[in-house]
This record gives sequence, structure tokens and C-alpha cells, in this order.
Amino acid sequence: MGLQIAFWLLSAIIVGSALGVVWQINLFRAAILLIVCFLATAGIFVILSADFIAAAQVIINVGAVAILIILSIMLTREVTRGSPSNRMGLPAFILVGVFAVCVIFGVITTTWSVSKVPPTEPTTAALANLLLDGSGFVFVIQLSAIMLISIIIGAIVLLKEKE
Amino acid sequence: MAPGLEHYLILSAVLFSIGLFGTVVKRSAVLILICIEIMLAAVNIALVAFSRFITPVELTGQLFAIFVIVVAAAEVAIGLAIILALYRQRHTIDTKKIDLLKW
Amino acid sequence: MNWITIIPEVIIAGTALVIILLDLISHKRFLPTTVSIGGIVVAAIFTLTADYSTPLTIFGGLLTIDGWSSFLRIILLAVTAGVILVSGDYYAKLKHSWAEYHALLLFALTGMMLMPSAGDLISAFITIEVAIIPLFIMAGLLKDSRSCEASLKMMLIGGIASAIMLYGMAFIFGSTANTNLGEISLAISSMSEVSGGLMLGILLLAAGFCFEVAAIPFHMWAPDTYEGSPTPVTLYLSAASKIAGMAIIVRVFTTAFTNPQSLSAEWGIIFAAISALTMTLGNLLALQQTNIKRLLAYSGIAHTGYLLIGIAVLGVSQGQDGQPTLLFYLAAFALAEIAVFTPVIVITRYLKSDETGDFAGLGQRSPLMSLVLSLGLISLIGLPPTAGFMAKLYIFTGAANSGLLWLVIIAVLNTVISAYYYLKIIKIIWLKEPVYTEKISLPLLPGLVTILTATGLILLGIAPYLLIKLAEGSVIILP
Amino acid sequence: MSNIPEILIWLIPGLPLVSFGLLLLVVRLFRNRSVWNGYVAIMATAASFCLSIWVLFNIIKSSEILLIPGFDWLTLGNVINVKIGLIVDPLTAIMLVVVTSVSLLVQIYSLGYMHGSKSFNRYYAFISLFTMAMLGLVMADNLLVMFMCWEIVGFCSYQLIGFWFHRQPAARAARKAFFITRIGDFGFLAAIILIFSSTGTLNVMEIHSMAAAGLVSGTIITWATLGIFMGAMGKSSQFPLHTWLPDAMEGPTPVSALIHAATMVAAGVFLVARMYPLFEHSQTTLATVAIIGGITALFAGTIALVMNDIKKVLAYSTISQLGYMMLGLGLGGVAVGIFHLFTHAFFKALLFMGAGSINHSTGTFDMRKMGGLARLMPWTFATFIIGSLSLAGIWPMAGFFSKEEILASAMANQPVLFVLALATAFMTAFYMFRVVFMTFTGRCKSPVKPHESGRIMVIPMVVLAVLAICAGWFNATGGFSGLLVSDKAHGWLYGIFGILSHPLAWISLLVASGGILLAWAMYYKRWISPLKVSSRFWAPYVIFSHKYWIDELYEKYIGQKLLNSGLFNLFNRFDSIVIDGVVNDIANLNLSSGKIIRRVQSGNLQLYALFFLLGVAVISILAMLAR
Amino acid sequence: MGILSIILFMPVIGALLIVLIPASNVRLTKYTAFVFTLIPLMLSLYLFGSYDRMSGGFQFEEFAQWIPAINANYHIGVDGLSLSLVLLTTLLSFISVLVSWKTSFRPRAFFAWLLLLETSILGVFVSLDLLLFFIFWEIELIPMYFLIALWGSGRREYSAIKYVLYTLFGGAFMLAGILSLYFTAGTFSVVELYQTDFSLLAQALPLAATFFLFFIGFAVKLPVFPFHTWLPDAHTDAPTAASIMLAGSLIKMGGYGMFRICLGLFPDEAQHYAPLILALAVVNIVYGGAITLKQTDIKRLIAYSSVSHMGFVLLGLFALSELSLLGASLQLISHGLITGLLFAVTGILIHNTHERHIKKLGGLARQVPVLTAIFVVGGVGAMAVPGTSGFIAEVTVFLGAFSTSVVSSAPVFTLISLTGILLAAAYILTTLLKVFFGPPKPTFDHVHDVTLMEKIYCGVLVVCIFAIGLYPKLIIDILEPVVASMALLWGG
Repeated sequence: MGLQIAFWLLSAIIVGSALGVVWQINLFRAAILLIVCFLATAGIFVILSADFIAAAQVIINVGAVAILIILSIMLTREVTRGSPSNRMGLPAFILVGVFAVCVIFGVITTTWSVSKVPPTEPTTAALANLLLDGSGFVFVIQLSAIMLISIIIGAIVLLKEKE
Repeated sequence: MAPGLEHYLILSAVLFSIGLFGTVVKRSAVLILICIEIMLAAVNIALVAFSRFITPVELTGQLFAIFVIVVAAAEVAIGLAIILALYRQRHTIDTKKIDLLKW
Repeated sequence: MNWITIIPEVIIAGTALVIILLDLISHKRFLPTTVSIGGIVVAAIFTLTADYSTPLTIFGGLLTIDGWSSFLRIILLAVTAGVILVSGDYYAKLKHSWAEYHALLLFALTGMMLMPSAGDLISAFITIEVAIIPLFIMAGLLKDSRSCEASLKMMLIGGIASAIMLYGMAFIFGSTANTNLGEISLAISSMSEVSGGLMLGILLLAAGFCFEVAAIPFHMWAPDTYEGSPTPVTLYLSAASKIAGMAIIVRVFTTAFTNPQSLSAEWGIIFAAISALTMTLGNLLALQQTNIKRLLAYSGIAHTGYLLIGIAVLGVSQGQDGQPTLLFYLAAFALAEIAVFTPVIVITRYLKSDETGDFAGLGQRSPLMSLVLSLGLISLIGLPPTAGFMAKLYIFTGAANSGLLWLVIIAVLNTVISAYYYLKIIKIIWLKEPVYTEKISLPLLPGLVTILTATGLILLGIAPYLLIKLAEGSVIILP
Repeated sequence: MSNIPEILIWLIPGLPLVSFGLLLLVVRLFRNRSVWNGYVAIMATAASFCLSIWVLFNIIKSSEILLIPGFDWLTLGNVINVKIGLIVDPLTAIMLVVVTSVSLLVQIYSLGYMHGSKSFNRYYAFISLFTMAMLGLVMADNLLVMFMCWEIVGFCSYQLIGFWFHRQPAARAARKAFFITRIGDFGFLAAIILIFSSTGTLNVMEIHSMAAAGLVSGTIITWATLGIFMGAMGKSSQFPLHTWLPDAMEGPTPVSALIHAATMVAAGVFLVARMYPLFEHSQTTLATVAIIGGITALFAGTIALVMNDIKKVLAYSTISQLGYMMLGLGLGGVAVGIFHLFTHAFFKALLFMGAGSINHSTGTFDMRKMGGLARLMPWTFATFIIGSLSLAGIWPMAGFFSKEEILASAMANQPVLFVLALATAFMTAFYMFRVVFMTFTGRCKSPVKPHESGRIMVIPMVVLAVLAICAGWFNATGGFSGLLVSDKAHGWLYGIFGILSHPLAWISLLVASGGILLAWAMYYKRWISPLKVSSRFWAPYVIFSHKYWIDELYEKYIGQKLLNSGLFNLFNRFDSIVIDGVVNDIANLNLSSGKIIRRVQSGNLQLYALFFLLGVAVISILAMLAR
Repeated sequence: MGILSIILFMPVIGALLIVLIPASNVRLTKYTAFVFTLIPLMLSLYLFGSYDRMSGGFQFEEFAQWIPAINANYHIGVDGLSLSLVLLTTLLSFISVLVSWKTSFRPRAFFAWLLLLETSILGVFVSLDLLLFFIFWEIELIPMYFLIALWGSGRREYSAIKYVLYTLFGGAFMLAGILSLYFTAGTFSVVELYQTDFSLLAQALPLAATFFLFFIGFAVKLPVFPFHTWLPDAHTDAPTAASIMLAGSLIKMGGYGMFRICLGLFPDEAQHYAPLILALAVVNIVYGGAITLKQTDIKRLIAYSSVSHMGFVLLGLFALSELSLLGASLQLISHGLITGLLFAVTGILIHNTHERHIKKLGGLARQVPVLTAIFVVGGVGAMAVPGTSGFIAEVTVFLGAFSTSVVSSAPVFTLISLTGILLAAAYILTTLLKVFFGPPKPTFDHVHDVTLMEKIYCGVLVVCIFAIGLYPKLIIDILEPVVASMALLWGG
């Protein structure tokens, strides 16, 4: 029961804050709402017994991403100008509506092969095993590292003042 | 009744749609980036939900979600760098005004 | 074992790191070029010497290394080498990030080289991101307002595309309980029917891939980005990233979604429709262009359309035919793009203009470059005796064989339309009187590239079996 | 007949061909103006003439038909096998003599007439080619070869009419002649095709024997013969394809004498004669031939009444006489028609030479500017009178006999046509003597002092004058009809005089003398003023002098208005506006649609995103549908 | 390497050599072009002489594996028809080089393209492999594009691009047809396809559809109404040499293709749709001829006359009788010679007078008698006056088409198309009248007559025209086995 309440509550917060992000003119507030949204998402992850993901979500997305965004909003001094919407709201709404309806329809009509087995909990150790036991995901981590290096190089190159 | 897989998926779909809608209508490049983050969050909800309900033991979905988070962060980082670089040139991040390249 | 099989990629990534490190010591102009070419050559040697006749599944199924992978590795390495060799002309503009430029090029290459080998949704996703994120940066390397705009557009649309693709992957994972492509295939063939969720997943994934290869309507970033980017990067985008994108589409779709037949035919037809749309609109849009880079961007889009015919054939024929054809087309397309872009890079740098009108009388100012440029354009039209003709012939043959004759007819009529704008350039080059008459000299390295590609174009146009044989040995063997 | 070596028969057309080759192809042989050109041609023709005479006598002697098989020319398996071979029968033999003799005389005459002209070699070359083709035409045993010669003859006529090509009227007349005869050839060619497709052969003899055996259906014969007759109408200038002949008078007069009086125009008559065994199977065609002939005879005669140009009068007279021949062929048979052809060739050639002689000295063809030439040009006058009498049909001139034959057969078969023919005979006598009186009598109005032509021109005229008198007696011996119909009953003196025992002879003599008398009264004695006559009968006068407006109808209304600026213009506009327009429109549509579509590529990133979204939405719908 | 290959590739080698010659050495360029067109001409004459007329069929065949993957081979060979066309092409190419002797604008490139063009046209005629055929078919576009666009006159760029797009359009359909055949029979080899009974095979497309795909491809080239509008533009604006090649030899590719493929491979379809196509032929003849009459530009006039004359080819081909096929083949060759001559002499005329408008020309016969004479010969050939090859060809077409037993409606169409001869007479006579006859104009008093070289090459064509016209056996002998075996398809 508690699970149910938590789900609906978190869902409401997620949807509400996401709508707020879209709705909000003020950039700064939008960024704050994003943090709310991320936190609520972390909550959902907890409900789904994905504790590691929830933690990662909080640490990376809330702690780093959102802060980065806020910083850059400040750097670009866009706060004052706000973030108005353009005039493509109606067509976008219709198309997104079509998309959403289709997805939801697809979700509902599909019979998912739901497993009754209780989930692994806690997940951290299990995930660590998966990632690092040599089954191959090390490779993906290495790739991510390459990606991150290129991002660092890229960010430096892009933001380096021209000599 | 405990929320089932469909509930999470619908939540994910709604969140994804909001993000998608945002990318189209918000003029600020940063906000578009934020909306992309929202979409990725929605993807993560779906992934974790699938992981919980379909492969509760193997945790493949969760593993996937970790990489999604990593990539999302990376994209934000590089995205913001690009936005800042552009801002230095044009002093705006309003997509409506960024249309030197067209036709 | 695992790491040895991907040693070319490791070498490339390592070379990139070496370049960064060397940059701390020395800022010599030719150092990054030399090192990266050296790395590429070594990687190529490793690729060529290894035997991939039996597919190797490594990293727990994350990667599958087989003939397909090695063939594309070679193409990609060659294209990258070409790009590096012709980039020399851009030194003045990219001086401030010369080493980084090379490093990023190689990082992207690492991702691209792994893309065709992806054996799992997760590795597919990550390799794509590894490949594409450096491209975002490279598009903006000029750091002027056009270049930054190009980068931003690609990045934001790319972000949306990633999200869509991931969403699709999530649904595929949810429907099949697996991320490994082979396992997915098994799971789908054991299903009684293809569920809505799975179908949604597959098509969203397709949409994400379509961004990669700039297929209509997911192409709209491409012309802007191509126009704004440094021209070598444009070449890299239009040749290498398109090739890698096509390769991963083939890999994922043939491995995972070829069974049952109904499913395969369905995405085949959808790709066929996208293909028809892409080539027609791409060509129509190109008709009015006067900026050479933009024109080539649209022409590239049109060629995406022709390439998608190959994918459609794969779908319709359940992966039976079409792979060698597609490989041949990719090689021919890469050659033609390099043949066209190399002179364009040199010339536009010299003229300080991208407008086709300024190419007037180029035939007298630089006969060799004009000749190679014309040859490349003729190959893009698909006229004999160039590789482009053989490539189109093969791909049309395959399509006709799979009952897609309607698509072939659309495609050949499109060839007629495309001839108009390609010939317009040829006309300007050879038929218009030049305003200035001083010669444009061709630097050594681009000169080498032009001669090599021109030779390749003709050679493949006359004796296509040289490559076709190889391509036939490089197909993805389905489990 | 075996006593004639084949090679000599081949030489008859071969020699003029050699002459043509020497003159035109070996260009540097003589200078352009050299009379040696003429000598070569004349020698060749003379040799042909001798051979022809010899052939004629041999034929008369043995009365056989000689077939020379020749050689394969256009062969394709057993589908088609055209051999170039020769027929030498009485008909051919007569034609050979006519052609070679007139050609020879004309060439001799030309030496004087064309004296000083540029391009002597071109002139003689084409005359030679013409002679060769004409001989080939009469000898050919094959429809296709006949057609070829037929066309080459037409081409030579074109070249010679337009000999003075720098004169606009001559050039136009040449085009007109070639084009209008081509309309007739259209029918001829169609007939050949039709015959080939139904008999599988083009050999004249084989066709005749198949027709005789009844292997060819009547309808096909009718259509085929009508087609052949259409060809004949074109060449022989029958109504309504006659309009080219008067214009053709723009050519040098000797050419008119040879081609447009004696030989080529008679080729149509010959053709009908050659194919007569086929014509006999179709009463419809024979009736058509007779009716067209009759109409042409009368119709051209009326126009000749009012012409003031001496050559025009002769031209219409020729048309009229050709009509006569056709009438004869249609009603009486080969002998009747060919006999008139035979005599006509001589006296009409003579008349043309006379006209040329007059022109040579006065420099004009307009009779109103002549007069009183009788004393100044006695030889010309004498021969011209003989020619006129012969044409008018006065006993014992040649024309009398041949005309008599035609009138007789007309009276026997078709009273209406007989009346027509009689009226024509009256008009013929009238207009010929109108010419004689206007030209040779009265006061000399010529600005230059006329003089008699040189010997080289007079001699041929004298020879022809003799022939114009005697040629008719040939038949009076029964020789002619004997040749053709094989009947030799009476002696030749009986033939000449005995004919007068026939009442018809007196009727026709009466009519002809009537015409002469009327002309005498109007143009010599001036009892009746021609002006008054023309104003009294103004309606026919206007119609005749405008040639029934047929030229205007053809050129202005049909040629210019209906076809050229009507139908053809329509086609042309359709081609450039519709067909080419559609092509250009498609191209422009592509270009402009490119222009419109590229507007979508507005540079606005969010529009791009919207399109991305559109794609995703469509795909998700597809996914739901494909499920 | 057989003689045929040498003929085929000699011009390319010449072109490569020319490219290597320094631009300043114009003389050497010209002589290279001269030699490298003369050798193929000589060799093809030799082949023409040594072709075994008794056994017929494809001779001098050469075979080499080319793309084994799709079973496409380098397979060349000639039968009587293609050998005649090869001879025609080598002759016209040689003459084109002579015609262009005075070219002063970038002669090196000009001759190189001209030689390349020769090879591509020859390739079409000698290929026995559909893929090879198609490749040569398409290669030809590039040289022609440059020849028209660079050395042409008037709206040359428009005409050049129009030509290319039109041909590509036709080629598109043809390619589809080739592929459809390939998937039906599994081979590109013409020889094997001849022996294939398609009705026994599963067809990639209905045979009729394949037939029409090919037909459209060839119809654009021939050209057949309504695909003909590229022709007047291209012919008019092309330089003289290119006009000669275009009209004389290039558009023959269409007729040859129809003969070889549309008729040879699809006899039943050809018979079934023959009335439709014959109707198009009649439209070509009559409509084309009527439009020719309205032209005021002398080159355009000759160009449109080709439309009309090619109608006879179509008529002969689709009447489907042995004789009509012979006529069509003869017409292909005869028209090549006659139009080649007409374009050559018109080129001289325009070059010497600097005037191409019929209304502004006039009375030239006095000033340029030899040129006039040559034009008259060409005109006479176009009018099908006996003695010229045009007569033999057209009469044979008529005889064959009218007497055919295969297509029942053919006689009617033949009768209508007879008017084409009248129209030809009308436009040729009118042109002669307006351009050459009539009073001389003082403006043209100092116009040069033809030079010795011009006399020689025109003379060669004149001799050919008359040789075939007077002694058709010369060429019928070699064509006979081809048409005879083709006619067997409809029961002889």
C-alpha cells in the first residue's frame, strides 16, 4: 500500500516538475524543477528496488548535471531573458500526443512476460560483479572512459580562448 | 494493488513525451538540453522498471541505466561546452536567433 | 583473447592519447599527422593480417568480430587516413587545436570502428556515443559563429535522437528480456507474434539510426552542420560516420530482427519508404544549392537514400542478399566523397568561398583537381566507367531481385534528377570562363589522395570484382 | 531475235550513261563552256539512236518479244528478288526510237540554242542522264526499276527546269514540277507495294501473266492500276496534277521540247501502255483513264485559247494532247494511245524548237510583242506551219492519223467523250493558228531585229518537220497497228488516202479547218476583234486566263493556308509548346519544388526538432499498425 | 585481344595519347586523332570483308570473364547488322576528325572527347553482354555532353543537359529492363538470352512490362514521338562533328537496340504491341516531317528530318517481316550516311557564311557550286530518289511493311507513312530553293567554296550513298542472315 502511495506521489511530482520545466519561463526555476524531477525519479528507482541507480541518479544527475546546468545558465546570463516558448506549441503538442498515445497503447496492449521472481537486493554488489568480473562490461567502461576523455578535450578546446 | 510494469511504463512515456515536447517548444538551448535530460530520465525509468519486472535477477536493465546516466552526463557536459562556445560568438542561446545556416 | 581481437581499435585510441601527450612536448605541424597516419597504418596492418573468417564473439557477446567488422574497419581507416591527409590545408584555421583535432578524429574512429561489430544493444549505444560525441566537438572546432551553430544543431538533434534510440532499446529489452542481439533474435523467433512494444522499440531504434545516416525526416541537422563545419570534418561526417551508421544498422537489424519473415519484411518496407523519400527529397533539395558544401550535404542525403535501398533489400530478403552490395556501395561512396571533397577543400580554401559560382573556369586553373572532382561527381551520378555506376548497378540489381523494382525505378529516375545538379558543377568548372587565371597549386598530400581515389574510382568501375570478392567474404553470418 | 547481241541492247541506255559519267563525274574533262561537252553527249545519243533503229527493224522483222534476264540487284533470300533486266517488244522499240531521235535532235539544236551558256557540261550531263533514264524506263522489265528510272527522269527534269537556278521563277518551277509529280509517284509507289504484296513479284511479265491467269483479285487490280494511273497523271500532267507543266516552261526551250513535250511527259502514257494487260482487267480504271484524259484535253485546250506566252500555249496544248492520248488509251487500247504519242513527240518537239528559235532571235516569248516574222525567219515559219497543221490534225500530216484513231475509238465507245474530243480538236486548231498568225503575220513589234537562226538549229527543225508529216503514214501502212495489234491488211497508199473514205475523217477535218478559219478571221483579217470576243464572253475568258484558279487553290489555299500555316503550324506549335513544354515543365517543376521544399530547411533548430518529432510520430503510428 | 577489341579500344588509346600531348602541339594532336580513327576504320573494313556471309551469326567473338559474381562478361562479337553499324561509326568518326580539322578552340580536349565518343558508340554495337552494352550506352553521355556544351553554339548548355537528362531517363528504364531480364533468365548474355524461352521461367516482371522498359529506353534514343524533343536541340547546337556523330551514328543505337533486344528477345510482345508502335512510327514520319517543313534554322531542319526518317526505321522494325527488317537495317545505315553528309555540308555552309537562318541565306548556288552540288546529293538521298541508298532503304521498308503477314494493320500504316516521302520532298526542295537557288545575294559574294579536304570527305560519303543505292547487294549480303534468322521468330 505504501508502495502504491509512494508511486503515485512520486509520479505526480515527476510529471508536475517536468511540466514545470517546460512551462516555466524563468530558466533558473526550470533548473531547480529539474532537480526536483531527478530526485523524484531517484525515488521511483528506490521503489523499483534499484538502490544503486537511485544513488547514482542523485549523485550524478542532481549533484553534477543539474549544478552544471545552473552554472552555465548563470554564465550565459540567460536568466534575465527567460526561456519563452516558440509558436510551434500546437503542432508539437499534437505530434507528441500522437506519440504518447501510441506508446501508451503499445504498452497496454503488449503482454509483458513479467517475472514473479523477487528482485535482487541490494543491487550494488551484484552490479559491481556484473561490471567488473570480466564478463565484458569492463570494455564498455573503457569505452566510456574514451568518451569522457574526448569530452574533456573537447570542452577544453571549445572553451579555450583563441590565442 | 501495487503498481505494475505498465504503470511505470506509462509514467515513463508521459515523462518522455513532456521532454520531447519541451525540446520542440523551448527556445533556449540550455532548456532543450534539460529536456533531453528529462527524456533520458524517462528512458531510465523504463529500463529500471523492465529490469525489475522482467529480469529481476540479472539486472541487465540496471546496468544499461548506469551507462545511460553516464552518457547523459557526458552529453550535458559537452552540450554546455558547445552552448557556451556559441554564446561567446553570438551572445545568445536563443535557437530562434541561431539560423545563420539555412536552406 | 578479447583484447587482442580489437587491437586495431586499441591502437587507434592509443594513438590518440599519444598525440595528446606529444602535444605537451611539441607543437610541430606534421607531428600529429605523422603519428596518426602511423597509427592508422599499424591498425590497418593488424586488421589485414588477422583472420576473421569465423566470427568471434568477445566480451560476453558485447562485440562480434567477423569479416564484416574487418571490411568496415579497413574502409573507415582508409577514409580517416584520407581525411587526415587532406586536413593539412586547414592547418591555418585549426592551428590552435591541431593535436586535439587529430585526437578527436581518432577517438571518433575508435567508436566508428567498433560500431559495425556491436553485438549487444548496450555496446551499440556506447559505441555510437563514443563515435558521435567527438564529431559534435569537431563540427565546432573553427569556433566561429557558423561552426558553433553547426555543432549545436548536431548536438541537440543528436541528443534527441539518442534519447529516442535509447527508448527504443528499452522497449526491445523489455520485450525480449535481453540486450544481446543474438539472444534477442532467439527470443523474437520464439514469440507467437510480434508485440506492439517490440515493434515500437524496433522502429524507434530505426529512427535513432536514421539520424546517424541523415535519412529524411531525421536529416535536417545535416545540411547545416555540413555547411558550418570545417570542410575535412564535413568529409568525415558525410563519409565515415555515414558508413559506420549504415554498418551498425545492418549489424543490428540483420542479427536481431531477421526472424520471423513478417517482421523482417516489415522493417524492410519501412526502410524502403524512407529510402524513396530520402533520395527524392535529397535530390530535389540539392537542385537549387549554390554552396558546394551544402550541395554535397544534400547529395549525401540522396545517397543515404540509395544506401537504404540496400537495407530495405536486407529486410525484404531476410538478410539473404545485399550485404556485399552494400559494402561495395559504401566503399564506392567513400571513394567518390573523398575524390570530390579533396579538391573542394583545397579550392575553397584557396578561393575563400564555398559558392559554386566561384568555381568558374577551374578546369583551366587546376586541371588535375578539376578532373578528379569531375570524376567524383560522375561517380556520384552513377555513370560508367566509375565505381559509382557499379555500386548503383549492384544495389539496383539486388533491389530488383527482391521485388523492389518500384524502388529501383524511383532510384534511377532520381539519378536523372541528380545528374542535373552534378553536371551543373561540372559545367561551371569546365565551361565557364575564369575570372582570375592564375593556377591553383595542389599540395602534395591532397594530391596523393586525389590520384589514389581517382585510380580507385576507375579501377572499381572497370573491375568491380576486385572488391566484390572481398565483400562477399565479409558478410555477417547469421547464427 | 537471237541475232541481236544482248550487249548492244544494254548499250542503248548504257551509252548516255557513259556520257553522263564522263561529263559530270569526270569534271575536269572539258571546261564548263566547251562545246565538246555537247559533242560527247551527241555522239553517245547518236549511237544509241542507231542501235534503236536497228532494234526496231529487227523487231518489225521478227515480231518477237525479247526478254533479257539481266542480273540480281536487290535480293533477299526468296522474299524479294529484283533483277535488272530488259524487255524489248514493239512498244519499247518504238519508244526507243522516239526518245533517241528527239533527244538527238534536241541536243544538236541545243548546240546552237545554248551557245555561250555557262555550265554546258551540267546541261549535257543531265540531258544524257535523262536520256539514259528514259531509255531505262521504257526497257525495264521490272516495276521497281521502272520506278527508279521514272524518278531519275523526274529529277533530271527538276535539274533542267531549274537550269537557270538564279532566276527565281525557274527555281520555283523546278520545285513545283518535282513536288507535284511526286504526288503522282506516291500513287505509283503505293501501287508497286500493293502489287508486290499480292503477287510477290515486281517483274512486269510475271505480273501480267499472273493477272491473266486470274491469280490476282479484281479489287487489287483496280486499286493497283488506279495507283499506277496516278503516277501517270503526275508525270503526264493530267488534271488535276497538271499545274507544274506550264510553269516548267521556265526551263531552256530545248529541254521543254525534249522533256516537257516529247518524252518525259509521255512516260505516263507509256506506263499505262506498259501495264495495259493489267488495266484491261479493270473497267473502272479504264473508264477513269478515259474520263480524266477527256477532261484534261478539253480543260487544257480552253486555257491554251487565251494564253499570250507562246510556250504557255504549247504547254497547255501538250497537256491537252496528253489528255488525248489518255483518252485513246482508255477507250481504244495501247495502239491508239501510243500512236498519238509517237506522232505528237515529233510535231510538238518541232513546235517547241520553233518557239525556241523565235525566242532566240526576238528574246521574248510574249506573242503580243512579236509579229511579221514569216519573212524574217522563213525556215522557222515553214517548219512551224507544218507542226501546227500536224497538231491541228490536217490531212495528210501525222497528227491527223493519230487523232483520227482516237476520235474513232471514242465515237465507238463513248459519245460524250467523242464530243469532248471533237471540241478539243476545234480548239487545238484555233489556238495553234492564233499563235501562227500572231507571231508570223502582221507588223513586226520586236524591238530588236529578228533574224533566222543558225544552221545547227534549223537542221533539226527540218528533220522534225519531215517526221511531223510522215510519221503518221507509218500507221497508214498498217505498220503501227500491225506492230501493236498485228494486222497488216492494206498497202500504205491505201492507208493514207483510204482513210478519207471514212466520214469521220471529214468531220474532223471540218472541225479543224473551222478552227483555223476562225483564227484566220480573228488574228489575220481582224474581222472579229479578239478584244470584243473577250469582253462578250468575259466570264469564260476570265476563268480561262486565270487557269481556273487551280494554281491559287493549290498554292495559296491548300499549300499555304491549310497545310503550311494551318496543320503544320499547329504541329510545330504543339511540338514546341506541348511536347517540349511538358518536358521543360517537368524540369522546372523539379527545380521549383526544390525551391519550395528547401524553405523547410529554415535554419531554425526547433523546426528541425519538430520534423524529427513528426518522423517519430509517424513511425510510432506505423508500429501500432504493424503490430 | 582480337581485332574487334582493337577496333573498340583504339580510339581510347588515342584519346589518352592526345591528353599526354602538350597543349601547344596542335598538329600532333590532330594527326594522332587522324591515325587513331583511321586504323579502326581500316580494321573494320577488313572485318567487313572477311565476315563469313554464308554462316552468318555472331562472328569475331571475344570472351573474358569480367564480373563473375553476377555472371557479367566481357563478351563482344558482331553480326551483319552490328558490323555494318561498326563500319558506319568508324567511318563517320574518321570523317568527324577531318571535319574538325580547323577546330582552334581547345583542340586537344575536343579530339580526346571525340575519340572517347567513338569507343562508346562502338561498344554499344559490339557488346553481346547486356551489362557491357548498358555501360557503353551510358558512357557515351559524358563525351557528348562536353562536345555539345563546350564546342556547341546557341543554347548549347541547355541542349547538352537536356540531352543527358533525356538519355539518362531512357537509360533508367532500360536498366530496369535489363535487371528484370537478368532475374528472369539469370544471365546478361545476349546469346544465351536468345536461346531462352521466357515463358517457361518465373518472370521478375510481366514480359510486356520488360519489353516496354526496353522500348522506352531505346525510343528516347531513336527518337520516337513523344520523346524526341531533345534531338532538335542537341543536333542544332552541337558542333558539326558532334552533329554528324549524333545523327549519323548515335541515334542508330536506339534502332539497333530495338532490333537486338525488343524484337530479338520479345517476339510475342513485339507482335502484340506492334500496331501501337506502328502508329507511333506513323506519327514520327508524318508529324516529324510536317514540323521539319516549318523550321527556319537549317541545322534544326535537318535534325527534325531525322525524326521523320527514324520513323521509317520504327515502321520497318515493327512490321516484323524479313523484308521490312532488312529495310529498317538499311535505313539505319543509309540515314547515317545521308544525314552525316547533310550535317557535314551544312557545317561547312554555316562556317563559311556565318549564317544559319534559311530566310537570310539564298542564291548560293552560283557562289558555292560544289557545296550546292554536295547538298543536292544529300537532299536527294533524304528524299529517297533512286540511285541513293535512301531509296533502297525506304522502298524496302515500304515493300516489307506492306506485305507483312505478321502484323495485320501494317498495310494501313504503311500507306499513311508513304506521305512521309512527299513531306521529305517538300522540305528538301524548299530548302534547296530558299538556300541555294534564286538570285545570288551580294553579301555572300566572297564566301569560299569547299576546300579539297572537305571535298574528299564529302566525296567519300557521296560515294557510299550511291554505292549502296546502285548496288545494294554490297550490304544486303551481310544483313541477310541477320534479318532472315530474326524473321524466323514470327514464322519467317
